[in-house]
Amino acid sequence: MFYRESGQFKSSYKEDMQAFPIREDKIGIAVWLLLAYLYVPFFGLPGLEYGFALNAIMIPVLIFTITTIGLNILVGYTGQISLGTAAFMGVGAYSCYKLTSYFPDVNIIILIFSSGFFAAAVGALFGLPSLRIKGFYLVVATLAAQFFLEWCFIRIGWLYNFNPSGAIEVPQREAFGFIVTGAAAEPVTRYLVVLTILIFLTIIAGNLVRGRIGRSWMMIRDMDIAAELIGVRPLTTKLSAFAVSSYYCGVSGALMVFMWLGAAEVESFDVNHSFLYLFMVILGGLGSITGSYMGAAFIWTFPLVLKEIGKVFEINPTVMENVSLVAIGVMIVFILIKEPHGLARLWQLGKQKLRIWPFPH
Amino acid sequence: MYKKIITGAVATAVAVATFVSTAHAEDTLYIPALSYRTGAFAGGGTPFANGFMDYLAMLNARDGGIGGVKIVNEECETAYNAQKGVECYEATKGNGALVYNPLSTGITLQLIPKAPVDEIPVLSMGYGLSAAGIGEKFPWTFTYPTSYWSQMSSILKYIDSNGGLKGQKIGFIYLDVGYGREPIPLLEKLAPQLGFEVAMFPVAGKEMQAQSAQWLNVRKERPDWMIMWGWGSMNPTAIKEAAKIRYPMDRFIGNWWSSAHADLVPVGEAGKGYVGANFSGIGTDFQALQDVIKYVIEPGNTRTDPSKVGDVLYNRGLYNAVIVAEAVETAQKMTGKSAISGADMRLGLENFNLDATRLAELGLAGFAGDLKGDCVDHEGGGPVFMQQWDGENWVKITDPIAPMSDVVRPLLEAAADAYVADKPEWKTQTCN
Amino acid sequence: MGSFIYSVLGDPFVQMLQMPDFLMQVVWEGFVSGILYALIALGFVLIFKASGIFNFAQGIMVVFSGLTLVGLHELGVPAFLALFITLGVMYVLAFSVERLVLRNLVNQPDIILFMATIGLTNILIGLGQWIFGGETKSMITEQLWLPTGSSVWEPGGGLVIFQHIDIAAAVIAALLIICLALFFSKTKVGRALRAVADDHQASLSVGISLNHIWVITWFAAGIVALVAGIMWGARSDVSFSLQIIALKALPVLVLGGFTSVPGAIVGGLIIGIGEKLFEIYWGPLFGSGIEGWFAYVIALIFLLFRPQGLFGEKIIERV
Amino acid sequence: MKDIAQGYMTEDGRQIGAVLMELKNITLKFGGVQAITNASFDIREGEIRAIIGPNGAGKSSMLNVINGFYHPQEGEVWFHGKKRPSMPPSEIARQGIARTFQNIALFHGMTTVENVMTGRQLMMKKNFFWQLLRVGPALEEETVHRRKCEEIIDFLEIQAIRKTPVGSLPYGLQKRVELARALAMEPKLLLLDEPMAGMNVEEKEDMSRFILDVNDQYGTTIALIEHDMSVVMDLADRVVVLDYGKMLADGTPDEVQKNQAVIDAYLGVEN
Repeated sequence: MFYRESGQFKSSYKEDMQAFPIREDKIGIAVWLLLAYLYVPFFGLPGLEYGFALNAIMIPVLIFTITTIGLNILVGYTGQISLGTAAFMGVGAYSCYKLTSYFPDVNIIILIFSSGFFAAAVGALFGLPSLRIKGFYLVVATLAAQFFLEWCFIRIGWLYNFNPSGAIEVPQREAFGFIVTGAAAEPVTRYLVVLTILIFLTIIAGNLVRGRIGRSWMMIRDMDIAAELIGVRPLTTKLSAFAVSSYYCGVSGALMVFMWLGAAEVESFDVNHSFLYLFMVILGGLGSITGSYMGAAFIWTFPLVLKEIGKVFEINPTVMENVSLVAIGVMIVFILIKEPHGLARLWQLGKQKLRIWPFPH
Repeated sequence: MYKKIITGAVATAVAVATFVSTAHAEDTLYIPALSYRTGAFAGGGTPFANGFMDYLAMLNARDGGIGGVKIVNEECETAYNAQKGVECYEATKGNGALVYNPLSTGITLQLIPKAPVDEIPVLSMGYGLSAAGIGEKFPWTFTYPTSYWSQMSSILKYIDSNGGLKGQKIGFIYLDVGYGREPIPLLEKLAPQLGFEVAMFPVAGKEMQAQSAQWLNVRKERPDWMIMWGWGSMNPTAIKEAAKIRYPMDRFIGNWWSSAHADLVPVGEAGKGYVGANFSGIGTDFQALQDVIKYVIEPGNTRTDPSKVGDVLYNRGLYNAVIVAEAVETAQKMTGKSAISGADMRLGLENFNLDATRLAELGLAGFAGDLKGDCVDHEGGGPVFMQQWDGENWVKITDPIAPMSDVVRPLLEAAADAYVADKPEWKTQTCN
Repeated sequence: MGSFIYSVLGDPFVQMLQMPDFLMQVVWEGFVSGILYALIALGFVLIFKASGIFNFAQGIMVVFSGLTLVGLHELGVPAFLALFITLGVMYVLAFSVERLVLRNLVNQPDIILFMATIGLTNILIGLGQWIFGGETKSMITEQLWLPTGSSVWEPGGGLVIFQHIDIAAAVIAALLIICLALFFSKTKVGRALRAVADDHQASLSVGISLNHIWVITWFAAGIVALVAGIMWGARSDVSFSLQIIALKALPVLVLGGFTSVPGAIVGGLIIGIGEKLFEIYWGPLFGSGIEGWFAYVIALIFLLFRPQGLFGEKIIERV
Repeated sequence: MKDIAQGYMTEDGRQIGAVLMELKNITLKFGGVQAITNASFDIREGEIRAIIGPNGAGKSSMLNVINGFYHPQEGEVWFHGKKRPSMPPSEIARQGIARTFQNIALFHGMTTVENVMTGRQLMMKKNFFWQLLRVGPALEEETVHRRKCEEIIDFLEIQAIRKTPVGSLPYGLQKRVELARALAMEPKLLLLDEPMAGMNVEEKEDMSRFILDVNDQYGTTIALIEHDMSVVMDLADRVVVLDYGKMLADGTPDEVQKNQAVIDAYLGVEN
C-alpha cells in the first residue's frame, strides 16, 4: 500500500544501479536523515534525557556503526574472519593521539581521517597471512594481531607520550570554529561530527561494495578458487579488504576516544571488545550496510533496555548484566540458525510485508 | 517465526521509548555507585560495592539519611569496562548525582575532564590519577585518603625500617596496565636517591593466572623485597607462585588492592607472613559496623554474604561511603541546604574533617587515620599502615606510616602540570 | 651492535650453562604449562575431528566446568559427588549443544558454525557468572585427593622444586590421553568416531548416527575441559580470566595441526616450554611480559611456512 | 587425419585458424598417482575442441592444467606461440582464458547480473579512488560494462532471472549463468567442464545451441569436456580422447569414432 515498486521503471542502467532504486526507500532515507540532523540535535531521543540520549546512545551507536561497517567489509563481504577489530581501533586511536600532539593546529577532523591510514597499514600487514591461510587459521593470525598490539599499547610509552597513567587523554581541539574534542565540547557538536563522518563513510562503503572492488571481495568470499580462475588476484583483494576494513576501524577508534570516551587505556581495545563488534556484524547481518546500523544499535542498546527493565522489576543490575550476556549469546546462535543475514534481512522481509499490506494475498 | 521476531523487536522499541529517567524528588541525596560484580575483577568489585552500599543503607535505616535527607544509592554495573562506565555516568548524572566513585582507573580518567563541566566531583579513593591530588589543578577530583605514589613511599619507608633500604634490590611485580605502571616513575626517581635497585616483573592482564615465568625471573634476580601492584585473580596466583619458589612471605608486600581477604583466603596457610598496605580498619569491632549488621545485614536488605562483613575490601568500600557521607554533612552545614548539589558536595569534600574525635563519634574509633579535606591537597597525604596475613586473617602490624610528601608532592605537581598543559581551557583554582 | 648480538645469541646460553638447575626448573615449568595447553587443545581437536567445528567455547568450558565443580562443593555437595554431577552437567551441555545448535546448523559454512560457538561462549560466561558469581574461587584440591606440597631435588648443589600438583597434572594428562586413545581404537563408538573424522558421507552410509557421535565428542571435550579446569584451578584458582589463557590452545593447534591428537600434545609442549625459555632468557630484551603474544606470533610465522601444522595433512584443493 | 598445419575448413564450412594453444608432453602427478601421462595436443583459433574419456581419465585435470590451477611436473604449455611460464591462475585468466566448472562455481551471495558482472572485473580499470566516489569515469565504466553484460544476458535468454540470487536458481539455469559469466570475460579460449551434465534433453539442446552460437557470433575458441557422446559428435570440430591419463586418439569426431583403441576403451561399451 505505502510501499511498492511496481510502476517504477528504470530507463537507464545508471538509475538501476543506484543505492536505493525504489522511491519509497529514498523517502525513508530522507526521513531518517531529517530526524538525525534536525530532530535529534535539538530534542535527543523521545522519552530520554537529552545528555543521556546523545552521550550514552547516539554517539556510541554511530561510532560503533562505523566499526561494524568496517568489520562487515572483512567478514560479511570478503568472508575473512577477524578477532582483532578492537586492536585496529586502538591503532587509529593512538595514531590520532600522536598526530594531535605533533600537529596541534591542524583541524582535528583531518587528523581523525588520517589516523585511519595507520590502522589500514597495520591491518594490511596482519592480513598478509590471509593469502596462505583460511578460516580458523586466520582467527589465530588476527588474535596474534590483537594481543601483540595490546602489548604495544602498554609497552611503547611513546604512543601515550609517556603519560604516567598509561592512558591517552584527549586534548581540546577545534574544527571550523567549534570545540569538537575534550570535555568542553558540546555533545551536540560531537554528535553532528560523528554523524556526518558516518554518513560520508557509509556512502563510500556503499560505493565500494557495489562496484568492481566490492564484487571482487564477494567473489573471494563466495568461492575463492573460482574468483582466482576468473582473474581476481587473491592477495590484492584480501589485502584491500583488510586495509579498507581496518581504515574504518581506525577512524572509529579515533572517534571513540576523541568524540566519546575522552580518555582511554588499553582496556578499551581488548579482545572482549573485538567479540562485541563481531556480534554487531552477525546480528545486524553479514554483508549488509543497513544491517551494520541495526547491529550496532541493537547490541549497544539492548543491555541498556535490560537495565531499565531490571529497575522496573527491581532485579539487581548484576543479574541483568548476566541476562544480557546470555541473551545476546542466544540471539547470536538463533540468528545464525534462522537468518544468517540478520536483522537487515528481517527488515527487508518487513518491508516486503508492507509492500503487499493490507492485502497479503 | 518472523512475526514473533518482529513483535519482539516492536516490544523492545517500546521498552526503549519508555526509558524514563527516574526523577528524584528534590529532597533526596542521589549517590550513584558504579560497581562491578561481573567481569574479570568481580572478586574485588563485589565486596567493595557491598561495603559502600551497606553503609549508606545503614545511614538511611538508622538516621533517616544524612541531615534528615534520604540517600538514594543506585548501583550501575560497569563490569570494569570503560565504555559501560561512560554509559553509567550518563545514565545517572541527570538524576542529580552528588559525587562519582568510579572504582576503576580507566573510568576515572574519563570522568576527570567531565567533572568540572558537569559540576559533579569525582572521588577516586586511592586509585585513578595520582596527579589529581593537586587541588589547585584538579578542583573537582579527589583521591583521598592518599595516592599510589604516597603509598609506595610509605611501603619503602616500611622496608627501610625493617633492615634498611640502601643497597637492597626491590622487585616490583605489577599488573601491566595503567594502574600497575603508575608507581614506576616514582620508583625510578627514588632508587638513586635512596640507593636501592629495582627489578620489574610485569604481568599481562590476560596472563594474570599464569605467572610462573615472572616468578622464575624473581628466582633468577633474587630481589630482597617484593612489592606487588596487583588486582583480581592476579593476587592469589602471585602469592601461590611466591610460595612455590619459597620466597620469604614477610618480604613480600602488596599494595592496598593486593591485600584483601579475597586475595589471601584462597591461598590460606601458604600465604602466612605476607604483608599488605591498608588504610581502613579490619574486622567488625566498630560501632558503625555493628550498626550496619543490625540495620542492614540482619534484616537482609543487602546482597552481602554476612560472613564477609568486616573484610578488608568491604571495610574499604564502607570507608569510601564514610568520606562521602561526611562530605555531604559538611556541605549541608556550610550551605544550610539539606538537599545539596554537586558543587556543594565539592565544597564539602574540601572542608570535612575526619579526625580521631569525629571518627569516634561516627562509631569508627581507630578505623582510619586522620583525614581532613583541603583545597590544595586533594590527596589527603594520608598514611597507610601495614597488615600481615596470619594464615587465616589479617593482623595490623604497624602504626600508620606517613608518606614521603617532600618527594611525592613535587612529582605530583609536575604530573598535574603536564596534564593541564595541553588543555587550554582547563579550569584550575587558587586556594586562599 | 655487538653487544646486542651478544645479548641475543650469547648471554642467554651463558646464563643457561651457569645455572643448569634453574634451566631445569624453567623447562619443568614450561613442561607443566605445556601439558595444560595440550589438554585444552585436545578438547578442540576432538570436536574438530568429529564435526569439523572449531569450538571457540572450549576455553569457557574449562572455566565453566571448574566453576560448577567448586560451586557445587560450596553448596555442601561432597567433592566426588560434585565431580560426578559436574560430569552430568557437561553431558547435558553436550546434549543441548547438539540438539539446539549443531543439528540446526548442519551444512552451514564453517565460519557460521565458528561464530555460533562464540555465541555459545557468551552464553556460558553469562550463565556461569549468574549461577556461581564472578568471584575467584579456589579449587577443592585436597578434597579431590589431589596432592599438594612440593619435593626438592638438589642436583650438584642446585635447586629444582617440583610441585606435587604439577606432577599429578602430568600423570593425569597422560592417563587421560591413553584412555582416549584406547577409547578411539578399542570401542565400537570410538571406531565410529574415527570413521566420522575420515569421511562424513562414508560413515553415514554405514549407519552411524552423526548426532549421537557429536554428543559423545562434545561430552569427551567436556571431560577434557573439566580435567584441565581442575588442574589449572589447582595451580592458581578458578576464575573467568582463565578463559583468555585457554585461547593459548589456538597457537598450539596451529603448530600441531587441527586434526592431530599427538600434534596437540607436541604443540602444547613446544609452546609451553618455548615461551618460558624465551620469556626468561630473551624476554628482558623486550622489557619482559611477552608471554601474552609470543605463542601467537610463533604460530603466525609457522603458518606462513607450514600452514597445515606439524602433523596435519597437506590440503589439496580441488575445483 | 587431414593435414592441418595451416588451419582447415570444418564440415560446416568454418575456417579454422592457427594454433592458439599447444600442450606438449604434459605429465601431471598427485603424489604417486599419475593423473596425466605425456599428453600432447593443440587447440586452434575458432574451433570447438572436445576432450572426452571415461571417468577418471584426467579430463578435468587437463582443463586445470590449461588454466593454470595445476602445474604439470613435465611438459610445456604454449599459448599464442609463446611458452607459458608457471604463473598463478589469476594471471592466466588475465591472458584471456575463461572457464566453467563441473560442479558449478557461481558466487552464491550475488544475483545473476552481479555474477555476470564479475566476468568484467578484469576490464574495469578505474582506480580505487574513483571507485570510492562512484561518479564520473567510474560510474561511466560501470555502465558500459553493465550494458555489455545485459547483452550477454539477453543472448543467453536469462533476462527473467536477472535480479535473482543465483543460489535459488535451478541447476540448468545456474549452468547458463556460469556460461554468461565466462562469456562476459570475452575470452580468447573458453573452457567448458561438462556444460551439460545433469541436464534433460531439452536443456541440452538449448545449451548446445548456445555453445554453437557463442562460437559463431563471438568467434570464441572453445575447449569442452562432455560425457554425452552424441552431443560431442555434433558440436566438436576435433576430439581428444584420454584414458587413464593417456592419450588414445586425436582427430575429427568421425576419425575418433572409428579408432579401434577408442572403441575398445570407451565407446566399445556402447557398441
